[in-house]
Parts: sequence; C-alpha cells; structure tokens
Amino acid sequence: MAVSTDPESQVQVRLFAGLREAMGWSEQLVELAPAAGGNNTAGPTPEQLWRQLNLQPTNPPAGVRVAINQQFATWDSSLAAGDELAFLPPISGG
Amino acid sequence: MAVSTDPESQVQVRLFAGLREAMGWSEQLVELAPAAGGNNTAGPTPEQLWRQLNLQPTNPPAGVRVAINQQFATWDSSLAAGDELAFLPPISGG
Amino acid sequence: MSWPSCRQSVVVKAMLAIQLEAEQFEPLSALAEWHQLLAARLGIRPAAESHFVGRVRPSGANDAPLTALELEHYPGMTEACIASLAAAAAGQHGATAVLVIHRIGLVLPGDAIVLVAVAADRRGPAQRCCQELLEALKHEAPFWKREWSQGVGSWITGNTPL
Amino acid sequence: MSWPSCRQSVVVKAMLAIQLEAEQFEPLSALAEWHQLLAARLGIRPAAESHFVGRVRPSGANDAPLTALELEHYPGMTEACIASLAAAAAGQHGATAVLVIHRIGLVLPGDAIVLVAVAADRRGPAQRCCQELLEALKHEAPFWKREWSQGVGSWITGNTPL
Repeated sequence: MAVSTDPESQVQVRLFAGLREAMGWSEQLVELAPAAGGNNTAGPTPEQLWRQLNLQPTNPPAGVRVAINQQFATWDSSLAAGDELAFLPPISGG
Repeated sequence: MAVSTDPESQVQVRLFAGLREAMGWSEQLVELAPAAGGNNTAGPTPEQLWRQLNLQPTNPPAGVRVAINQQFATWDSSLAAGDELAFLPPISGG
Repeated sequence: MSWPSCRQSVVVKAMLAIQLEAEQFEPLSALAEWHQLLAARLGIRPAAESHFVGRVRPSGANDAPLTALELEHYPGMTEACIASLAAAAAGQHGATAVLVIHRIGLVLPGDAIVLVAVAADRRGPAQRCCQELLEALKHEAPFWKREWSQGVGSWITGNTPL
Repeated sequence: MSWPSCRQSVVVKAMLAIQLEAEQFEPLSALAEWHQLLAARLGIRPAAESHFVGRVRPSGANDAPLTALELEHYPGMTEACIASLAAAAAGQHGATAVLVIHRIGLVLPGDAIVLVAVAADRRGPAQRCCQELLEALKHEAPFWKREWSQGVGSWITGNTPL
C-alpha cells in the first residue's frame, strides 16, 4: 500500500507481460520528489523512474518502450503529476 | 460449311471476344495446304493462318496472343494437322 | 510482362481448388466450404490466410452506369490455365492451399467476379501468393470482359491499374 | 522500425470497425456482419476487398505442442492504438473501410487471433493497406503473447518473420 498524501503529486506506473512478472507488481503510485533547486517545470523522466523503482536490468533494454498517458513516448520525456507511465516489453501482436 | 475430305489434314481455328465479333465467326476448320516442295515437316505458322484467313488488321496487333492446343504459343510456331489454334485478344480477367 | 505464362506444372504439392462459376456466388460461403475442405484434409487450419474478393463496379470505363459485366472465356484452356497459375504461385511461395473462384457469364454490379484465397504457414507467403496469383489471373488466364451499359456492349482491352 | 507509431489521427474518412474479442470468434461470421454494415452505410460493395486471418499454430517456439496462446494487452491504449493505426493506413491508401478484430486472453491452437479486412475501390490499395496494417498491429499495438506448453508459460519477445 503506497503512502499517499496527495494523488496529484503522483505518477501511476504500470508494467506489462514479462516485465510485470519479473518485477512482481503491475501498478504502483510513485510520489514525485520535489524538484531539486525548486525548479518545478521539468519532472523526472521515465529513465529516472526506471532506476528509482529499481527495475531490472539497470539500463533499460533496447526493446522496452515507454508510454505516457497511453501514448508512446521517449525515455527522456518529462513526467508531470497525474501522468500514467507504462513500461512496455517488446510487443508481439497480430 | 467447310468442304473437308480429311479432318486429319485440318486445323481448327478459334476466335474470341472482340476479335470473334469483328470477324463474324468463332470457329473454322482450315485445310492445311500441302507444303511446297514436298517438305512436310513444317506446317504453317499462326501468323500465316492469320493472313490466310484475312483476319484484320493484316499485321496481328501486339496485344493479340495465340494458343495452340490450349497452350500459349508463339506466332512462328509450326502447326500440325489436328491442332486447335486460337487467336486471343488482350486478356482482361480477375 | 512479368507474370508467369500458363504451363503444365510438374509437381503440385498444395491443395488446389479451382472453380468457374456461371451463377452469382457468395465469397464467404465459398470460403466456409473451403475451410471445411481444409479441416478435413489437413486437420488443423493453417496459421495464415489471405483472401481477395473482386466485385463489379457500379459504372463502366466511360463512367456511365453499368448494367452488367459479361465474362467470356476459353472453355478448357481457362480452367487448365488457372490450375497451372495456382500451382506455380503455391509452389513458389510454399503455400498450403489455394482457392480460386472466377465468374463467367453476366455479372451484376456489386456481385463478386473473383475470389482468391491462400492458406500458408506464415503471413508473408499467404499474402504474396494471393497477390501474385490475382495479377497472374488478370493477365494470363483467357478471360475477356465486356461492359454492358445503356444497351451497348464494349470489350475491355486491359485491366484497371494495380 | 518503419511502422507508423500509434498517434491521434486528425481526420478519419474511412469507416473503421475495431474490436478486441475476449472469446473465440469466427472470421467469416465477423466478415458477414461487416458486409452488412458496409452495405447499410455505402449502398454498394466496394470493388476490392482484402482479408487476412491469423491463427494460433499447433506448436510453440520450442516445437513442443502448444496448449494455448495467451494475449495480454494494455486496456485503453490498445484500442486507441489500433484505431489510430487503422485510420493512418486507411488514409494513406485511400481505403473505404477497415475491420480489425484481435483476440485477447487465452486462444487455442487453430483459433483465429487476428482478422484484418480492408475494402477499397482498387485491388492494390486494398491489398497494401491490409498488409501494412497487419505489420503495424504486430509491431505497434501493445499486445504481448505468452505460449503455454506443458504447463509452462513463455513470453514471446518478437514476431514470426514476414
């Protein structure tokens, strides 16, 4: 159970498929740390959250993609409070 | 009505589609002329029969193809008695 | 011309079903029958299936409303030619099964003229075989189309662009 | 990667029908329903239709008999993504209508996983749109396959070759 005081200061993180199973969780609310130096405009990136959540391996594999609010995004996008961030292992549809 | 004494010395000629309609006939039995000089091995070619039958235009158009015994053939193939020769206007199947 | 010419094929490994149809046919019913045939012969259905259905357009070359499209063919040669084109395409792409149904006679606007279906173990071969066989039929099988419009029939001397 | 990424499309002119299906579906019945929809909305059926059906193979990556294929997806994103890929493909090729049905959950060997159908005014656009949309779905829509075989589940991290 995440200790949450203000859902507006959080990012919802979702994992899928093999990544979900390897980490043992599928959703997590992550509190955004107040930005260093009071610069509040740029939130953390998916890459930073990957490390902060201790996802494995430490360097995100090339095949893993990220989606922010259910749209594909880049690893260096800036996350904002209330965003939904998903780490997507290699896709195999169709 | 073709005057035929020996069906084994004839070629059955068939026309299709626009060519059939332009010429006003669909099938005709053509008597093979005895080869000049007694050389009996090489029969007439589709091109020679096209002219002999007075098909129009005098030079067979590029899009028209020939079939001998229901297989595509070339204009300079040698016809033998008993063959079925077809002149095929441009194909439009499918 | 890059399409293979009709010729006798030497080895046929794929299941071929070829049909000239003088009456209106429903492509989905034809596919259902074909599926039953595949299930009976192969047990399990192949992983990939590609279909193409061609229908008569509502208007002709001159944009006038079309009454009907008439399909003339060369009986005997047409069937042999389709079978040989289907065998060649199936062999080239390693397809498992091929179905071709082609209308002859008068075909009304909206009605199906041609159905090509290919089953294969992978999507690429199924799609490529279906596509190439359709082109081969259009260029190599002895069919001739006549458009009937306002009581006048006009022979078509080519195919619509790909 | 040459497939367009999922994105919000600005203008959608083609008729799009997208469905995630949690239960076994019969592709020919789905096509029949789609035909009724097309007939109701368009009046006459488009001149060209291209379909693709993908089914679960009887054995998995290690050649062991497959019990089932499990399809996980990202609810919400998957539907939006398919709709956006379908709109992009239809727009690019000028297709009249697109149908996509994709299974989720447990799918048995021989059962259909995916159906893509494209109606267009000409055969080339119908075929190309169907083919490219299938590839886009395979590479860009958030689906994950897990093969179940002999009680063990293995996530698949790629697609079979084209």
